[in-house]
Amino acid sequence: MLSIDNLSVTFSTPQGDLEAVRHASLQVGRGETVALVGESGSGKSVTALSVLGLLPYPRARHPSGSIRFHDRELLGAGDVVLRQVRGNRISMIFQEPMLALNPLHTVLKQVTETLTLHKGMTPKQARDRTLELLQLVRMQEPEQKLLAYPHQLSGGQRQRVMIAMALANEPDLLIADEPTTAVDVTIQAQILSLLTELQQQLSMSILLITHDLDVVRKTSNRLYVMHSGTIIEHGQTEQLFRAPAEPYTRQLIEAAPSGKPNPVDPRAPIVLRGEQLRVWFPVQKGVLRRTVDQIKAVDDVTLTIRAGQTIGVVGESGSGKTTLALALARLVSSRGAIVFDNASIQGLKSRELKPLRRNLQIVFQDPYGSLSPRLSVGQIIEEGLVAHGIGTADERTRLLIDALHEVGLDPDSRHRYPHEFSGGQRQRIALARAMILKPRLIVLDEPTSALDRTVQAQIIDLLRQLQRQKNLAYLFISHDLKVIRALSDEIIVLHKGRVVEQGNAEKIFDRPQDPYTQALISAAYDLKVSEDSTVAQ
Amino acid sequence: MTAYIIRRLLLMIPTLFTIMVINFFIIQVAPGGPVEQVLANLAGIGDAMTERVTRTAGGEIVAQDSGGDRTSKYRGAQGLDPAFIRELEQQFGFDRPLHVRFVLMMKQYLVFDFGESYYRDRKVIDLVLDKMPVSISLGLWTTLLVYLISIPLGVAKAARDGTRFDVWTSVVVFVGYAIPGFLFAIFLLILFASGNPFDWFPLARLTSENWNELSWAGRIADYFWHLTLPVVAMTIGGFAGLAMLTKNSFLDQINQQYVLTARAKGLTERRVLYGHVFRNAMLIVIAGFPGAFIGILFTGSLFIEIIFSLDGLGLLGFEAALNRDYPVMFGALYFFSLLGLLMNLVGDLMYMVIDPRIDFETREV
Amino acid sequence: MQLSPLTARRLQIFRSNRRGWWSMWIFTVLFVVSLFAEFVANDKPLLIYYKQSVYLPILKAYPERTFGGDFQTEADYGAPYVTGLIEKDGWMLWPPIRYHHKTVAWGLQGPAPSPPDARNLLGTDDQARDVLARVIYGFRISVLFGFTLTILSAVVGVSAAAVQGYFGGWIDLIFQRFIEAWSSVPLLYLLIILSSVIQPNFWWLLGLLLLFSWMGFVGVVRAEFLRARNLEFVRAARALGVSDPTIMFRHILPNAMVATLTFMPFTLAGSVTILAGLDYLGFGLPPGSASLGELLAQGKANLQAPWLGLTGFFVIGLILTLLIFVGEAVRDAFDSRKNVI
Amino acid sequence: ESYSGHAMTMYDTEPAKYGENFTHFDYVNPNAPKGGQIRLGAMGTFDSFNTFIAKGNAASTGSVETLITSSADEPFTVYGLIAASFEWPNDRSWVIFNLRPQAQWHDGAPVTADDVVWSFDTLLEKGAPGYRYYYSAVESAEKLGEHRVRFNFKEAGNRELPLIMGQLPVLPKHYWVDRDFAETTLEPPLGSGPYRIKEFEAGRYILQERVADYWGKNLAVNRGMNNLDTIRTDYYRDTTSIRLALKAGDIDLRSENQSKAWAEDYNVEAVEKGLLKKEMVPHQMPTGMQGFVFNTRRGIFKDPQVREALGYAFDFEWSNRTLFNGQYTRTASFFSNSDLASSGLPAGEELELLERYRGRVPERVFTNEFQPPVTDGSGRPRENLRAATALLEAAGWEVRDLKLVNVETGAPMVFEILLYSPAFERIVLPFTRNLEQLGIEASIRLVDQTQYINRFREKDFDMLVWTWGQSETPGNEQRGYWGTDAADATGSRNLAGIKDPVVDELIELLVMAESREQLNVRTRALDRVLLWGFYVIPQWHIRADRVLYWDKFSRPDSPVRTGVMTGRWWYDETKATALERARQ
Ligand SMILES: Nc1ncnc2c1ncn2[C@@H]1O[C@H](COP(=O)(O)OP(=O)(O)OP(=O)(O)O)[C@@H](O)[C@H]1O
Ligand SMILES: Nc1ncnc2c1ncn2[C@@H]1O[C@H](COP(=O)(O)OP(=O)(O)OP(=O)(O)O)[C@@H](O)[C@H]1O
Ligand SMILES: [Mg+2]
Ligand SMILES: [Mg+2]
Repeated sequence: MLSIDNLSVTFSTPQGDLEAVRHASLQVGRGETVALVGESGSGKSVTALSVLGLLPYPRARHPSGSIRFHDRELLGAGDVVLRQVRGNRISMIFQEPMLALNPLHTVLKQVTETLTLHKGMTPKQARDRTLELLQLVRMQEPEQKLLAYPHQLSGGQRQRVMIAMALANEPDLLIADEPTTAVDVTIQAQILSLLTELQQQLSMSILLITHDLDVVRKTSNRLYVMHSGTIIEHGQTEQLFRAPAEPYTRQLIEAAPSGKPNPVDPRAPIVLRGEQLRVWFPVQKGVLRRTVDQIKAVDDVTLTIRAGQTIGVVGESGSGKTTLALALARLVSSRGAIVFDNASIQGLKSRELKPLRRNLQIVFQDPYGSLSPRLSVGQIIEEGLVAHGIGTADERTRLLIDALHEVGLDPDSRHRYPHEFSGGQRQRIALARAMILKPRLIVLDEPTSALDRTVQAQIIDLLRQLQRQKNLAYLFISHDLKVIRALSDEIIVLHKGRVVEQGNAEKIFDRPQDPYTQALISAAYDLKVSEDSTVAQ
Repeated sequence: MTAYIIRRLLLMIPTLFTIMVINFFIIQVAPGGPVEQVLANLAGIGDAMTERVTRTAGGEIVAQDSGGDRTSKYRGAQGLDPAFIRELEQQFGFDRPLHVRFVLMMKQYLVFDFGESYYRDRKVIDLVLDKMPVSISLGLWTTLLVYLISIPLGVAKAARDGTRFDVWTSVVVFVGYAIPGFLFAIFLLILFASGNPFDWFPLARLTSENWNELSWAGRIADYFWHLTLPVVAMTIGGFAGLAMLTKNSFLDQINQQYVLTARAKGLTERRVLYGHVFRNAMLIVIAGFPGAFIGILFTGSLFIEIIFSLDGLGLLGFEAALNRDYPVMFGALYFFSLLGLLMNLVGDLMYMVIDPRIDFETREV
Repeated sequence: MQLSPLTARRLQIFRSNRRGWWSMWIFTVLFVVSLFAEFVANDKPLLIYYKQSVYLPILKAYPERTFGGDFQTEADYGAPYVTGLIEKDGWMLWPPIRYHHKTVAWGLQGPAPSPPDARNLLGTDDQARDVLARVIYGFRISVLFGFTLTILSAVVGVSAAAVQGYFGGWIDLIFQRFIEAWSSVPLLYLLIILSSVIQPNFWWLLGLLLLFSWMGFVGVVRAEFLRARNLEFVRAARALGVSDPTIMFRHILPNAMVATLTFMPFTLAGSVTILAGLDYLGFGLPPGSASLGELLAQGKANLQAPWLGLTGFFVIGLILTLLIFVGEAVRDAFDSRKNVI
Repeated sequence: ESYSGHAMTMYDTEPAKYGENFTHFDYVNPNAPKGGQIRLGAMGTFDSFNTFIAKGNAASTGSVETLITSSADEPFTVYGLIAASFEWPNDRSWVIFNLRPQAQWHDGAPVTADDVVWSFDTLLEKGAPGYRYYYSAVESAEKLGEHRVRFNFKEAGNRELPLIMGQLPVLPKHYWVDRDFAETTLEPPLGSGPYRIKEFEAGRYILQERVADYWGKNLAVNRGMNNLDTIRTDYYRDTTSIRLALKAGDIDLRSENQSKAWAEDYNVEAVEKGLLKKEMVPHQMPTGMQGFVFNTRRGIFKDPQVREALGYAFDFEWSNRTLFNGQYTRTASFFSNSDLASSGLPAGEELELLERYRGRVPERVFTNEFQPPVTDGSGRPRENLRAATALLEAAGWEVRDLKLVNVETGAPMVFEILLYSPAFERIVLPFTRNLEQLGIEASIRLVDQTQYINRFREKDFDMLVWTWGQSETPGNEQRGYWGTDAADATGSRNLAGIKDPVVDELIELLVMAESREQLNVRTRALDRVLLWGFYVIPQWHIRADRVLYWDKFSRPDSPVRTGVMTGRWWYDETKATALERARQ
């Protein structure tokens, strides 16, 4: 149905041409799920975007190749042709849902737009269908979320809106670029089963781009492996998993978060303490913005982080993890006490906070949005050093280059702007920015969600190594329980803003007490959870 | 939010008061007042200032203060005695000390009593209301036209950034901007209203002589027929700024990720631009609308009013300022300041309507 | 000097916008030429060689007696009598245009304003002064005035707007009210007061207008700040411990610069018009000064002499167009998504 | 001894031109056809019809009549309009007007002595302040009978006063009793004149129509006058627009006051074809003195030699050629364009009179004819500047370091020319360039009118441009113009600060003149003394009205002293149709 032949994509940059994709060929048949995996920055997203002609032309060009969909050439096709295909017959789930939603449109408006456009539904019908879709993607309180703006949603919620939008029209082909990075395992499982179900019903084809090989193994029929712009191997999924021909593929399959968390001295000084933290968001209505309700994003959370310790925070999407992280870093206003280094930082002015910031860093869940669009990557990473007056210009450049090396990026790319990177690369930029300051505590909000296993392992090693050397403390938020397990010695399980379980990681992983935790953990190890075994309430 | 609005409304009182105080004292400090103006009128140089604006009256023969009318042997020439000047001062209330006058004025204004013009027996309110139709006509149609043309133009320019179309429309709007409005107005008059080959439009005023006899449709047609030239003259310079602002705002947004999403939905380019980019890009443009409208309404049209012999607020305010007609000046100031303050509030609320992320609170974190 | 790669990239983008690039050069050349207006258009020769000595009349005033004339006041080199005296015993080197902006073209054949001819390439105005010379001087004074006013008011206005928009709350509330009150100050009356005390000159007018013109920037820039302060990267910068001023000017401002950059050329052209307006009312530069505004006013007063209005219109249009093209190129250069193609 | 009659002149020795039973003035066409319309353009706006008070922008209309009317071919001779005849004593200490019984208001009520007395009292009490000064010499108005009214004067011998009283606007008392005279009004007030307002819109236009049963239509003074059926006045805000309206045919007539526009702005087809007539209509009204006025209170201008020297720097011929399209005449008298102006050398009675002051007036009064310096108009008046330098040197000034300084004090000669109208900039700037050649630094100061009035009243200026208007019968106002007392009075018109006993004496003689001849002689003598005092640099004047009108009106061929005088024009059907056809 979709056939990509000999596709090449080149970006012209001031440093010269950059060949993002080289002579890639790929086929997706009717009703088939095809996975595209590969290293971060290997050209997966670019390939996907080429299909719909969404690359930033004329800066991107195709020196060669053709993309045929139902025997129609899409590459270089006119707007009219593309428009009929886009959103209707081919839908796309973008990798970074945070920025992919129009910030000024409500969820309802974004989803119904496709419905009214391609299906000709009345507003009423479209609304009902939207609600239905939101339920399908397991949105909590879908009614309420209909009128929410993207900035009022959690990362996973936005991603699900994106999925709902893509599924709305029951397309022939769904291109899903990392569709479940921001959702927790239970929901991930449900969404994947939803996709499979739809696929069978509608004989929809799926081009799945992901770094999560478990997902690949469980859902896809065939598999393509990409490495620095070329497709190095492809075949039936099982076959490839069993007998990968290329060393890179093997490396990819074998890589897994491993190792143990660093041992912690129980008497190590407390770095950060949050007591009875509470963040409530008002639900407002109308022009006058009357407050009609409160969303309790974080509700009475108490936690303590010691030097050298890693605390993992898990919980379903929308449970308040990000909000908790932001509250601890004094980036949303909260109630309750926050004590950093034995000093209360709640209520300090931003000027008073400034010296503390050096030691309290955060990596945002949405790396793209957190990078200033008009600064070069070098400037962005260096900024913390400048702000705290660390080092001379030359020293800073050295530190910068080191930091880029450490996260596996080419130091020469530091003069480029954030939008010229791949999703995983941006995530690593955000990581580098926090780590370059060598703070005492880093709050990491899904720092590895967009990274393939090899890079992920590399990053985890790096984190662990730094922790050992500098006695760093981490607050680590992730949906990927394997990563959590590999890093953290203590875990907090959040549900609807409240802590449901808290304690030693090993213990919780082995013997979860709370039913919610149990469900979460079992889902992590078995993707085909049945629906009824999800989060018991 | 309600709290914010109430706060804003309450703050209007001191603001308005400050405005009045500042103006009152500055204007009183300025040399020359209504007394001198009356004397200037008697000396026959009363409209010297209007002449400065129109720049055309200026004959080389200076007005004679005795006997402009040749048959009358008017002898005002003896000079005006101090008693008369005292009398004038009394008439204008200048025999009272400054602060007393100010308090008196503010007291009246509190109950929206603006008093009467010094030189005409008209209530200030009536004068202002009288001039409203002209000003609103000019202001409304000009603003509408400017916005309705500039914004789509700006959008089109953004969508075709760097193309031929972009360049030539740029040149056209800049030329329009660079043409001084008053020269253009005269040019229009010469070309389209003064007996030349294209004598298509009337020379002056807002309605025809036979207005009262016209049918409704006829009146509407007549009204727009009269409005065409002044409105064209007023709009010509207005496109450039707005079109460029629109274009640049759009360019700023057009590469955002959400635009890709919108495209991926299969929307037409038009819908992408108007349905998605528009609201994001238009914050500053739309938010500036109330201010722009007030500007055009009250000040922007002075020259146009003069050249097309229209009686509007621009002229009223200007003449009052020049003739030191303090009641009209302060009344107009009070009225328009109040309107301006309200418009500012509306503008700020518009921000929030356009972009729900916006609020006006302190960022304590 | 070593340019950072980013600056180099911006410069390259700027250059690749041919229109902007050329506009910048044309404008620069015009401006530099006008800076040396005295050497381009003057009623004094650049150099006189008279009786084996060299004189530089532009730099030093010589009485007519020096050349054997009868006045002890400065020689009027354009007078046939003086020219005759000097050329008997030497020679003169004239600037390309033999008129200063104040020079009265005494020898005009017809009535003033006279149409363009070989002596007065753009004709004369209604005081029999050479329009071209006045344009050159007027360009200088208008552009200097415009630039200073625009840049200063942009700096003040954007800073004020940034503070209000960024901090919000009471700062915004009070500052806004201050602006509301301040903007109501009657400029006309201030001018009347001023001109009753002194003869307003360039600097006085600049200062006075600056007191008010900065407010033009506040509205839109504030709106952009109000919006941008909620964006994720601002939060990220704050998390890094970046100080508020840096966030405002390094992170938000580049993203809130659309309006500023767009308005700059217009503000500049606008200040030329403001100056014109003041000249109009007689509160502008001292009578006799060369300004483009005065030229426009003359255009209006002398419709039968279209070369006056047309020249004014053309010059202002030229300034505006050049500056806007430059502005577009600058915008491109700062647009992170633009690339050299 | 007292006089009575149908007409009154300034001097009883001077007979009126038209006898008791004249049928019409010579300068009208007694058989002019009635009808047609004229459309006029007015500058500005109006919001009131009450022209008699200071408030409001009043539109004046032809519906208010006076007791008398003057003929246009005599210097100030008046004939009765509402009044049938007048009586006055030899010393002119009072005057009686006998009203015409048939005079009536538009509502049919008769015009009575009550109306006259009421008008006088009301104007004094509530009218514009000017009336109080105008009538300050009048003791009272007195009703002697239903149609007989008398004005008593405070002083005797003021020959002009009875005539001035005849110009009193007569207002209907019965109409005004229940209205406030001190308020502006947009209700067209009741009048008695040949026209009344038919239609108007405030600030936009006024349409006047001829009153069909006008009571005075058969009076001799009205024969051949007021011929047009309707007069429409449209108000414009801008002179350019008026000029355009004229060219477009929206208005029929305009008097141009700007030489540039006159010369250049009307080069249109209609003028070439003669459809739009462009005429200089000469008049014989005194044009007064317009000039650069020296403030002799200022140190630098104390010396007449300095003042004379500066006069050489003003190149009128060049200005006239280059700036005024040659339309103006140099003024060489304070009373130019009349018999009052001096010329040649004094002779006869005039010389006799002046002889009395020999030694107290400049000798040149007797030996030279006053002529302002003349140039060839080519610009750069070297000869004149040389003469000026010589004068300045004689007066104790010399050039040091390129600047003219006082030999004794070393102070440079610097002064300011005060202007309120930018229109004069173009005239004054070239003048300052010539002054520069003399080493004098003269600058222009443009201020707004209220400030101008202040500085003018306080005499706080170095030099300004001023016009002293003159009538054909100069009188007491001359005291205010040139008298010693006025020199120190705030707000007076003695701007130059003249304090010369000779001038004072001559003024008194002039005021007391017994006959027109005497008046002429004394005025000329005064003229000479003033001229040779160099108090002003005389500027220019024009002796014609510059009018443009569409060729559909006719007027009698004979010129009148007052110039255009549209009252005697009539609408010419044949011309109008021809015009209509030509314009198609
Ligand atoms: N607009 C652009 N300009 C220049 N280079 C770009 C641009 N977009 C992507 N690239 C480069 O193209 C390469 C491929 O990017 P792509 O987004 O396809 O990676 P990816 O395989 O999706 O990686 P990830 O898993 O990290 O998302 C990357 O090296 C990236 O730096
Ligand atoms: N600015 C806001 N206004 C209103 N509601 C908000 C806002 N930010 C977050 N919320 C709500 O608070 C809840 C918690 O959000 P949060 O981002 O902390 O979740 P999360 O645990 O990080 O989820 P995810 O794993 O999907 O990122 C969500 O229901 C979200 O809708
Ligand atoms: Mg990607
Ligand atoms: Mg989150």
